[in-house]
Amino acid sequence: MIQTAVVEQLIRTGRSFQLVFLIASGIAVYYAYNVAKGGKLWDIRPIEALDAIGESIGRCAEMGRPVLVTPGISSMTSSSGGAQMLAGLTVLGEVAQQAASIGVECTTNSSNQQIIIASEAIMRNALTAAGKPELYAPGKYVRWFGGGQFSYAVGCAGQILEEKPGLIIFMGYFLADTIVTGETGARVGAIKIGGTLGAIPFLAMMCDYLMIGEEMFAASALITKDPFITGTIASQDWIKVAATAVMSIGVILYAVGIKTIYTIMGI
Amino acid sequence: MISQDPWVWISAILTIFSFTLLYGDNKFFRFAQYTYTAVVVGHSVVVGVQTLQGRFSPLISGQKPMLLISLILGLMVLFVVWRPYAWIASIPYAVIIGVGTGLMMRATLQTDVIGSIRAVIAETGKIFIGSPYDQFGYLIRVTFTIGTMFYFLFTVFVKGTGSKPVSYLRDFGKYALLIYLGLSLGNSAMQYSGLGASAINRLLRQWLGLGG
Amino acid sequence: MGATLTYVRLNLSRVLIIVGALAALGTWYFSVPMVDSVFKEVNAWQINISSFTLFTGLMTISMRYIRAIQRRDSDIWPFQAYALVLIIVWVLMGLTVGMYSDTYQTAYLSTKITLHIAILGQIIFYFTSGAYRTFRIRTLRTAALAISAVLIVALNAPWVQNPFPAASNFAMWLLNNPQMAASRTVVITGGIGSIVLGIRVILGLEKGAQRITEGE
Amino acid sequence: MKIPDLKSQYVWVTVALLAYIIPGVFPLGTGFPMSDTTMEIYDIVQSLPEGSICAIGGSGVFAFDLESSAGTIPALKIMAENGVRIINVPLGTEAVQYEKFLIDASRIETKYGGTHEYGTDWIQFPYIPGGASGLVAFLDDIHAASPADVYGTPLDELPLGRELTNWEDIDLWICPHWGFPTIVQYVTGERGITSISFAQSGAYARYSPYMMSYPGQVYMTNGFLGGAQMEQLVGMKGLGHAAIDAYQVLSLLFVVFVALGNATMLTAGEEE
Repeated sequence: MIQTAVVEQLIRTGRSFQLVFLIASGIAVYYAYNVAKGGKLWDIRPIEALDAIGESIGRCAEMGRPVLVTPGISSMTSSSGGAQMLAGLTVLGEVAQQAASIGVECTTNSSNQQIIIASEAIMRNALTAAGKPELYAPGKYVRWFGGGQFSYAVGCAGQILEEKPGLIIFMGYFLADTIVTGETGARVGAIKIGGTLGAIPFLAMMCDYLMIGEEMFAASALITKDPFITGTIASQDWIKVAATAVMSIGVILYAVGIKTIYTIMGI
Repeated sequence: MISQDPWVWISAILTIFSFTLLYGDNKFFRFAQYTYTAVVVGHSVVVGVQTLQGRFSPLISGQKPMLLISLILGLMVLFVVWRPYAWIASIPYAVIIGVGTGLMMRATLQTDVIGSIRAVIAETGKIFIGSPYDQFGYLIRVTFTIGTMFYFLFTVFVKGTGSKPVSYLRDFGKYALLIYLGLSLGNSAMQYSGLGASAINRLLRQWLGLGG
Repeated sequence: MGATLTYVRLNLSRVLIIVGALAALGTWYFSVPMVDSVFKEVNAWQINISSFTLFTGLMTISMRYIRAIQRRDSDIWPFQAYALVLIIVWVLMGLTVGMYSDTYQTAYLSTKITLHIAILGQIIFYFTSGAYRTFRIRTLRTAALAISAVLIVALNAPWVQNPFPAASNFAMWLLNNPQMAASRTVVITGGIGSIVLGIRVILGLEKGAQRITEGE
Repeated sequence: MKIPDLKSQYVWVTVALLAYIIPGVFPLGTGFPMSDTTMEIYDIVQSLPEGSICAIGGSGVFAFDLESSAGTIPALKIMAENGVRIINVPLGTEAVQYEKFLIDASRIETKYGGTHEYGTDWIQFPYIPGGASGLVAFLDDIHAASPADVYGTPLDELPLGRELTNWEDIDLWICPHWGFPTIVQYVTGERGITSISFAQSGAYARYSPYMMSYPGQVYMTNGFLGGAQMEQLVGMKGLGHAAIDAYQVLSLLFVVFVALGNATMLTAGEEE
């Protein structure tokens, strides 16, 4: 009894199940990473849009046109957009490095000023990793148009018209701004590849290749081509299978009047 | 009657310049584009200066000496534009990434994951009440949500046992997602159509004095 | 950079990420005053650092414009010169007359807000031409996408709703059920993806975060 | 016969002319159904006695909030006719400009030949920072939360300002912005003041559960349609009507262009 009271005092009400879920997820990721390190390779279903990135960078090299990677309009500390921005920035780094290694210029932009610093660091790092650190200069590859959704949209459209990229990757957090930027991309004949959570309908209309929802997070791991990091995608799947199972059992039990699972999840 | 107000004229000219993007790249659009950027940047600086004043005044008045750490960390990010010492900016940025990640994880887990799963379970109860129209709706909601989960499996049931039936579920999920995309997209047409009306009506009414 | 300095820097960055993330999580799950005060402090750091990032944005934009003006090798440098002057004039005006003065508000309304409304007004044009280009039924996939979009556009329209009042309810049913169900799965799986990405960041496995904090 | 692929510009010119410019100059007068909620809102606004005070406030982004202006402007006209006094309480930075715009656009001020005199019949407060906590502070003690109006004039120097003490002086709250839930929670939920939102269609879909939680106290209209309904009730044709006209044509053009795109593909043979 005393122990329960202490735990109740220690853990905030209504968040115990969430904590257990988080710890279990952490263990799953760490375990999958170690299994991958031990040599296990998983069969991963192909993500068409991810495969298209490599091919399209090659096409840009042939045409002599740059690549534009845009992570969109969120900040790093937003609870709804932060993760998508990070996934977009990971893709930016890999694309910039791959592009630089075959002589293609990669530029980027963002709406939130926080992201400028991250993008500058990523460009600096990617060019160094590609063996071309001398190409980097602050403000050369990263565009900022002030901190507003549509000043970003107009600025990004202007950037597309200016640079005429052969490939545009929309990877991060977006809203209706992608309609303006996507259409401008179509006008300069760019291949458009997109991945996001909330604004997928708009990207579906504007992009040639699409990563729907969570595919973007899988892509941010897969694009690194690091088998150990890729291993963490397996853990992502285990968590989803568990969530689906809990949801399905919860639904069946709830249908016959047993609300146990529903209640436990709210503890 | 056409407006006499110079600000209405500036507003109308900028609107038209902005709309020339529809025609293609041109100098008028460039003018509007750079005006937009400059005003937003200028406004951000005005707001930013006020914010900094408000935030660091307790340091200057000696009320909160701990703010010195924030000030130093803040000044460190400015090094990002100085190539040889740009790495200095990455230290304060680690704080942003760390706190941002923690905040994102706790909110996402509570609302997006656990909250949504609980909502699906609770809706099961409604399958058996209300009109057949509503009941069918709730049934669709629950089955579509669970079915679509299978689309997002990348490593399990890809090959071997269970892969065949799961591939059907994955296909089901794919089409459910496409229907969702189409419906959301189509529904937003109404709002954007109205916003088109508000932009063009400002020109017609305020500037040219036409229409109702 | 010396090896020792690099070592210290990398580990300092890693520690800051871990402390920041665990403090944000810790204060949410546990009721421990010490964790709360650690979070309060690092969160204040984060907010204050963020307010400085604005000035890095201003510096990079100025550097780019000044570089372009010096080179004058493209036809957009006059616009960049104009923008630079406008930024300075705007900041001086804002700091002199104050953000809520009538002058500032009229200027803001006639420029920023006007341009915002204008670009929002253009979305529907891009939307229609995008639909014209994209919704060509080549496969079952494009059929699902195109038919559902056209259906809801029509169901919401007065020319359908006036003769068939039930159309409005059917549109709501489609949005509340099939649409809502799949969008909720995107939220759930996207949420799980975000959490795993967060765990990768804490464990030092997310390449993007590594490039930002550990690069040269 | 091959149908040629249209350049986007042709699509846009057609949309601009048929959906916006022509109906903008010569309104089509598209019919639409009236909703019970809008009727109820109209009755509430109409029944406010002379001298009562209505707060207009919340937070949002100007360009998007224009959708809410369609319903708010007719409401302001009704209140002006009935001698209801108005205080604008902006909880977002752009809300200041937007609320001033609403007063201008409704032409209720004496400088436009209307009935309302600044300071006596209406007041514009400055931005009240702090989100929900800022709103609560304002409701509890108006003079403490905002001792002066947006122009820096002390409230005590304004006739209407002198009358304001706290939330008990407010008879109705209208939210013409995106952020309605904060208003519902603190204005209606905690203090029992009736609240109305001329909600944007996106916000209507998201926040409609709030309407069900407070029957008889919280009211919302749906997007431009709600605006058009309010306009019809006061006998004006504003942005709401223009938006309905535009959607009437645009939805038809949308269907036509998608069909045309498919016809182009089919007649082009083995294209792509």
